[in-house]
Amino acid sequence: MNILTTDNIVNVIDKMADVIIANEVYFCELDSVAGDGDFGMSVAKGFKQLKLEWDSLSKDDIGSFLKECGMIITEYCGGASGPIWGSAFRGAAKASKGKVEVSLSEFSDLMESAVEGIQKRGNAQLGDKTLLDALIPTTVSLRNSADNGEDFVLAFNKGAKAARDGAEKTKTMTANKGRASYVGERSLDHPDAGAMALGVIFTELVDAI
Amino acid sequence: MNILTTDNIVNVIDKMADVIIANEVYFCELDSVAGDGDFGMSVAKGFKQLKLEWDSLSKDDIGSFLKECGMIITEYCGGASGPIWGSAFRGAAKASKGKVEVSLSEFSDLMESAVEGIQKRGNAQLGDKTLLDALIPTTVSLRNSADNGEDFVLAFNKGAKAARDGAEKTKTMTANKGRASYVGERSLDHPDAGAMALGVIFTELVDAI
Amino acid sequence: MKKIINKPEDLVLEMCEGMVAAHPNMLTFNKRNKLLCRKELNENKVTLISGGGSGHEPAHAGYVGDGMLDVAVCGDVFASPSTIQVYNAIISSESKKGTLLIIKNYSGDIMNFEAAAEMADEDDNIKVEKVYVNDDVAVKDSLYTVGRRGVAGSIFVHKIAGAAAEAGLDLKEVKVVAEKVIKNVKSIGFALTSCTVPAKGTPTFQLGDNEIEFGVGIHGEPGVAREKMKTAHELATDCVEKVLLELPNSQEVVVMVNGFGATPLQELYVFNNSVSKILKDRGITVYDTLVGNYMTALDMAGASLTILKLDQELKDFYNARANTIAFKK
Amino acid sequence: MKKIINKPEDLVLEMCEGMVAAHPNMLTFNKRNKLLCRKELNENKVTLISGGGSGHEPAHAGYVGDGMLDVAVCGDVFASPSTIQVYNAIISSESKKGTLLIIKNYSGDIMNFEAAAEMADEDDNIKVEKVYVNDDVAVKDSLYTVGRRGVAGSIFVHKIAGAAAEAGLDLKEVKVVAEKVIKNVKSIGFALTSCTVPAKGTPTFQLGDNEIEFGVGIHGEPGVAREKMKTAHELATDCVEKVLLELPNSQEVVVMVNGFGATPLQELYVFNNSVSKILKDRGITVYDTLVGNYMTALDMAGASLTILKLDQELKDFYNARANTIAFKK
Ligand SMILES: Nc1ncnc2c1ncn2[C@@H]1O[C@H](COP(=O)(O)OP(=O)(O)O)[C@@H](O)[C@H]1O
Ligand SMILES: Nc1ncnc2c1ncn2[C@@H]1O[C@H](COP(=O)(O)OP(=O)(O)O)[C@@H](O)[C@H]1O
Ligand SMILES: [Mg+2]
Ligand SMILES: [Mg+2]
Ligand SMILES: [Mg+2]
Ligand SMILES: [Mg+2]
Repeated sequence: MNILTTDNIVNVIDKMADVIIANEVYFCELDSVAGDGDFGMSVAKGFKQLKLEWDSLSKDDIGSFLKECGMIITEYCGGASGPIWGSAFRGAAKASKGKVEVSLSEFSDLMESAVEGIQKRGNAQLGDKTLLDALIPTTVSLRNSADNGEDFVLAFNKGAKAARDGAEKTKTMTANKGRASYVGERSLDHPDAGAMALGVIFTELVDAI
Repeated sequence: MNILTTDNIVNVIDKMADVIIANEVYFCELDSVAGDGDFGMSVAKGFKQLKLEWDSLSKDDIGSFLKECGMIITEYCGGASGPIWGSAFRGAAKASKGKVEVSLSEFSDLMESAVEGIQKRGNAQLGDKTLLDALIPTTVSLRNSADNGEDFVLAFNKGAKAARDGAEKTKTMTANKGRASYVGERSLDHPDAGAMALGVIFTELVDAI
Repeated sequence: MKKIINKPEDLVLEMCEGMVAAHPNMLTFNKRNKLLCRKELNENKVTLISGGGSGHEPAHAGYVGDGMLDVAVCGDVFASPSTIQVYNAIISSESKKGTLLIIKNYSGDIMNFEAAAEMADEDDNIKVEKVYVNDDVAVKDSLYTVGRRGVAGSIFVHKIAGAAAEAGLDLKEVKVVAEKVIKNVKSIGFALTSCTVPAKGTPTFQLGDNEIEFGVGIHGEPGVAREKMKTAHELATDCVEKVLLELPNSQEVVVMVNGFGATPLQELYVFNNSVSKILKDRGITVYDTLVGNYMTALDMAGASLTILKLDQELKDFYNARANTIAFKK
Repeated sequence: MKKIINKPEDLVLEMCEGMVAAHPNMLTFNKRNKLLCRKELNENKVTLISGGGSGHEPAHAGYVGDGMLDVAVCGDVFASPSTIQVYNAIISSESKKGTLLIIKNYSGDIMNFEAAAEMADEDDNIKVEKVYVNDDVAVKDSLYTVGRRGVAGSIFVHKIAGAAAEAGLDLKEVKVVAEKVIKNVKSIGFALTSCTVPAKGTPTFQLGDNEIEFGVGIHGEPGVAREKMKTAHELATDCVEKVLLELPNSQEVVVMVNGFGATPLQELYVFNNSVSKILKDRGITVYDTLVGNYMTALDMAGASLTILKLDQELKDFYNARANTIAFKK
């Protein structure tokens, strides 16, 4: 598989929503160790709303679909997750404006644009113990796969592994961004909830393409 | 033993204070089932104060000793126990005014006067599920022993048993007086805390004479 | 037991001192008798005294001040203050118009307050009247029991009798007003957890994860029935039902949703949301609503509903100025 | 989890509705955006908006009213309100003098409030300024972290900036006053139990019978250290110490002893008794003391100490009239 169509992307997001909703409590638990325990709820809330409004979402092209997703997520995801996930989707939308299919290289553009959106809003860097520590490695891995001419399935498999490894590494970091930073050294040894969640999500998404 | 002197009475009260203080938590537990859990604390508080002021208490005669005990108990025992135990002691004091020794028959007068003091203040009858359901049987038993010419040791043994039996019977009563009455039928099957305590106290006092 | 205290024996004293330290312009403290008194007594109005066991904070010292009580007498946790304490409260706050004792209907409180009143009357010639608050409707009242408990409804007695006293009514009149409040105020409570009496150190009763005690008082006494946990709306329905049964023909009321100490405001407001809807459905006008910790049971989680049925006289006194720590109007 | 609620999803909405039902003369409610607003807005003063996740009741809606906030924006439990909610708060309370956002320093709140401010500025030409409350001294501040949490000290920002706005100061001036409060207010808290986030249904952390978390925030985050339970006096000593380190040369202060939701007033007063003694020993004058549940963490047992260092300007604004549900002056 060398191309994702609008339908494929819609499918992927549909699956992503299912995974997030199914893991609501688990994601809350991840956020309980050094955070405030609401991450699963906050992010699931936006994706539940997405599902509710699913039929009326524009599915004309990838960009407009992701843009509408981003608006709903911004409005309905609580806490930090609203702006972060919202700007990720809106960033991705910007990079896929008007497109009805994307190559792996274009998909990498889209992911990089999502990362950029998150960083513009949240101001965090690699190593700050946020979901970026899973998302950036995934994005880099996808770009490498594209450069090597790999197909989506292999690329997604590698990308998911990069996310899991990145999430694992957050254990050794003391948080600088987000709520974990308020507990100082106490956040050591515990992974970041957002990064772990991305590891889970990307792993499940492999089956969706 | 056919006579109790002032010294004997002082000893009995001393021992009584020890028993109450040692059973503070147990008496609280008895009061937890259908009451508010403070009975042990309330009654112990007065007897602890009694111990503190022990040396300065008048020990000239039984009446003045019991009167001073009654004043301290009235002031320092909390809750319902202050007026109840205080009027018991002051009642007993009235019946032993100026006496330096009492026969079993005189001791029965003293106990009856204590019961009268409690009833004047608290307005409860036999069967109301209060400590009177232990105290009145004890008093009756002591009077019978006196009438039969028994000595103090036998009389106290029988009196203590009457208290324990009386306390046991309070299990079958629904409370009319005191806090247990506020829980209605729920107080059935549970004995009254005050009555149970008298069973314990009188049993221990047998050794003090 | 984990509590922010030092020693259980010192708790009540330290609490009183902490209260006076926080509110030096409102209260003075008589340490020997654990009396919390108004900063300035007015000898030309009827004196109002209440009190009882501690553990119900802000009751009763939180209601001492302009327009409400003159003295709160603090017993140990859940234990009536002694006769001597109450007697000292009476003689130290004597006014020209006499004293009204607002007593919650418990045998310990009754015995101590009544004995103190007798002493003040006989030894000091102070006119003392008494009223007995018995707003709790959990247990059926009957000739053969000592009647019902006084719980959160007491605060309305303090408020309205306080206004009547402030307005210059004489002792008998203030007593009549207080008794009118008592007749028209009813409460019911439920517990999600037991409280822990500090001297005992363990919970008074145990509840399962899905159990509540319905019809509890404010001393960790068990309720009238152990029930399955319900939704806020079901609890509100049960409580309104029980209370209104005893207040027939209510048209306009004041509502108090009272927390027992460990229940957050968030839950009390959710509960009130249901209460206000149910009352509206029944065509009853809510004139005012109080939501908060007004009469607590140490660290018990749970709540009570109190409804005061109004008439014009009660409404006017309810609206009068009051400035105390826990109630301002 | 045993809570007086219906469904966790409906909790915040029902709480807001229960709040408006209780205080219809103080608040109006915008349901779609979960805004609790002053009954009467004054378009000639700077508008003050605060808010954040729910679960901190009475914060923040309890501080909406005369002399304090104009709007409180309610997020879900412990979750910042969305950008859209905050944006709607700003545009629906526009005044001639602009709007100050009082933001607790958490990345979620910051992102949402800032994005909303940008929208209001760009799309609607509303002048919006922001201040960031960061009074919690539990964790060391450094260049490399996102700074400190905003906790109970927020209430003093609402009070004093509110008075400045009411006095007619312009937006920049009100902001300067708010930042002065922020610089001079510090807090530290400790937990005896965890709270339970309703959507999760189990406690965020577990504490042994003899353990506390010292240096916690108001979201059930663990503290900076797990310690053995101590006496009230030891806890007060630790807290005063930590807070005063960050407020050198304090001479006159306002003290807030804040309960986290499940701690009874009785314990808060015992704690205050120690705090007031320790401050006295250090030669610091306590100008005023607040004891109660001002900024809670759901059903957490525990407390925080907040100290506000006064100067004449802050004192004057502190003394100005305020009439809100949870704070009256
Ligand atoms: N500034 C940031 N940039 C990127 N991700 C962030 C940032 N702050 C927090 N996060 C991510 O958000 C997650 C927490 O989300 P959530 O629990 O919804 O927010 P909150 O911290 O407000 O409770 C963290 O685990 C982290 O991965
Ligand atoms: N009116 C009364 N007459 C006699 N004894 C009483 C009366 N009321 C209560 N008691 C006794 O007092 C005991 C409770 O004492 P205590 O716990 O100190 O009082 P309270 O009920 O105020 O908490 C009861 O177990 C009962 O034996
Ligand atoms: Mg979180
Ligand atoms: Mg008792
Ligand atoms: Mg008691
Ligand atoms: Mg959060």
